[in-house]
Amino acid sequence: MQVEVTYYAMLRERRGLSVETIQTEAAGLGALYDDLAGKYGLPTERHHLKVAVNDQFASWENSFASGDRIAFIPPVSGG
Amino acid sequence: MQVEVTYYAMLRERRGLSVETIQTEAAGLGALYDDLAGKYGLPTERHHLKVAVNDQFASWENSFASGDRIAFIPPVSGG
Amino acid sequence: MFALSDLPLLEHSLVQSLNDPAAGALVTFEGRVRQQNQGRAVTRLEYEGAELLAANEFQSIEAEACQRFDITQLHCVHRTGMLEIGEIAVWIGVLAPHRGPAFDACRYLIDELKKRLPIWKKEYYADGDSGWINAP
Amino acid sequence: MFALSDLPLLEHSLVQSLNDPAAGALVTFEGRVRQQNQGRAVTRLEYEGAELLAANEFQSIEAEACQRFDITQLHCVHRTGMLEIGEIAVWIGVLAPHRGPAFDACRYLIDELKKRLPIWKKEYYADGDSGWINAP
Repeated sequence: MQVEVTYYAMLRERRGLSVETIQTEAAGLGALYDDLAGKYGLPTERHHLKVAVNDQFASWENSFASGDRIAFIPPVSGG
Repeated sequence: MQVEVTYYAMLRERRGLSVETIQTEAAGLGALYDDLAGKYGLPTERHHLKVAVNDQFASWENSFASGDRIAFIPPVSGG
Repeated sequence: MFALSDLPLLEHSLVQSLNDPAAGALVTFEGRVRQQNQGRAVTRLEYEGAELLAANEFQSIEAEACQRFDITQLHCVHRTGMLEIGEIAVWIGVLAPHRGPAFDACRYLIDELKKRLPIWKKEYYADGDSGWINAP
Repeated sequence: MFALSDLPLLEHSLVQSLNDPAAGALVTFEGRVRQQNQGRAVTRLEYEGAELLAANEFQSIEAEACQRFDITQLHCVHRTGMLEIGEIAVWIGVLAPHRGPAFDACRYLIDELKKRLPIWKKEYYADGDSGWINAP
């Protein structure tokens, strides 16, 4: 499957880029993140992070489809 | 004793003027108000009203001195 | 700081009076003239205030607020005279390091102001009637 | 209404977006950049936001606020980009017929916004260090 992955803030800096298109066979959003975290040295603990699919928050257990836009969300600090 | 009396809002309209200088032998602020209320048809119940002497709230039981500026305060409705 | 004003209140000049680099939160309250009150159509309002007495009483309210809440600066102005629908009747701004005390202090100030400041409101109604609010 | 803005926020244009002749109360909250945070001297801030996701999540927060509180209009803008000390980071305005719901809704909005909107703050310190706040 091909998906677009967006990294924000600290994750963006750690990854060294904002957006990339990747090929993946990961079974769900959690597995996808774990793959990328291992590959790029992102934080391995997911419980502080959130994930969004196509601009809506999603659950780590969710699966995803080819063409989805997936974003990884570090702890927020707006306001 | 000579004092200056100020009426506000509804009391001012009822009395027909804002400020007057009067001669009085009233023993206290309550007695002074009661005299004026009888004379000018002001509300006779004082428990909704307040009184101030020289720009500070005072008690109806207080006495006053010659030259004091006394103000009668209807229920407030600012804000 | 407290003042009565015969002239229309402008938010942008009011808010400029509040500046403190240690402040992270500004909460403002603005009371506007509503087109109706208790089911009656209001065309305009008139406010009358006892200026010096109001300033003295506001000082007490301000001292209470500064003692109860961790705030750094506050400003309050109340209109007098004739006001049209939508005009600002009262404006309160509170600066604080953090938002909780700014909200709490602003609310305290407007609640106490309404109970204690010698200011009176006369409503003029669409049917030609008028009256002082809370008049005994 | 919600927006992210790369440009400085100006209170007087923000407040002009809120107009309703039935509204008697306007409560605004403004978050300003403080010169220090948790004891460290801050020289400036950078905010990054996920625009569409933030807009979607704010819609949920707004719907909750409108359901819980009797309010008539609200507006929220959050800055992105580099901000100097004293600049407005976030502005929320709530119009309501009466002041209680205006205060409660404004506070609800800023509390939920801080918890839920995908917006990140990076602080730059006087000692040359910098860091994302809350970064794991």
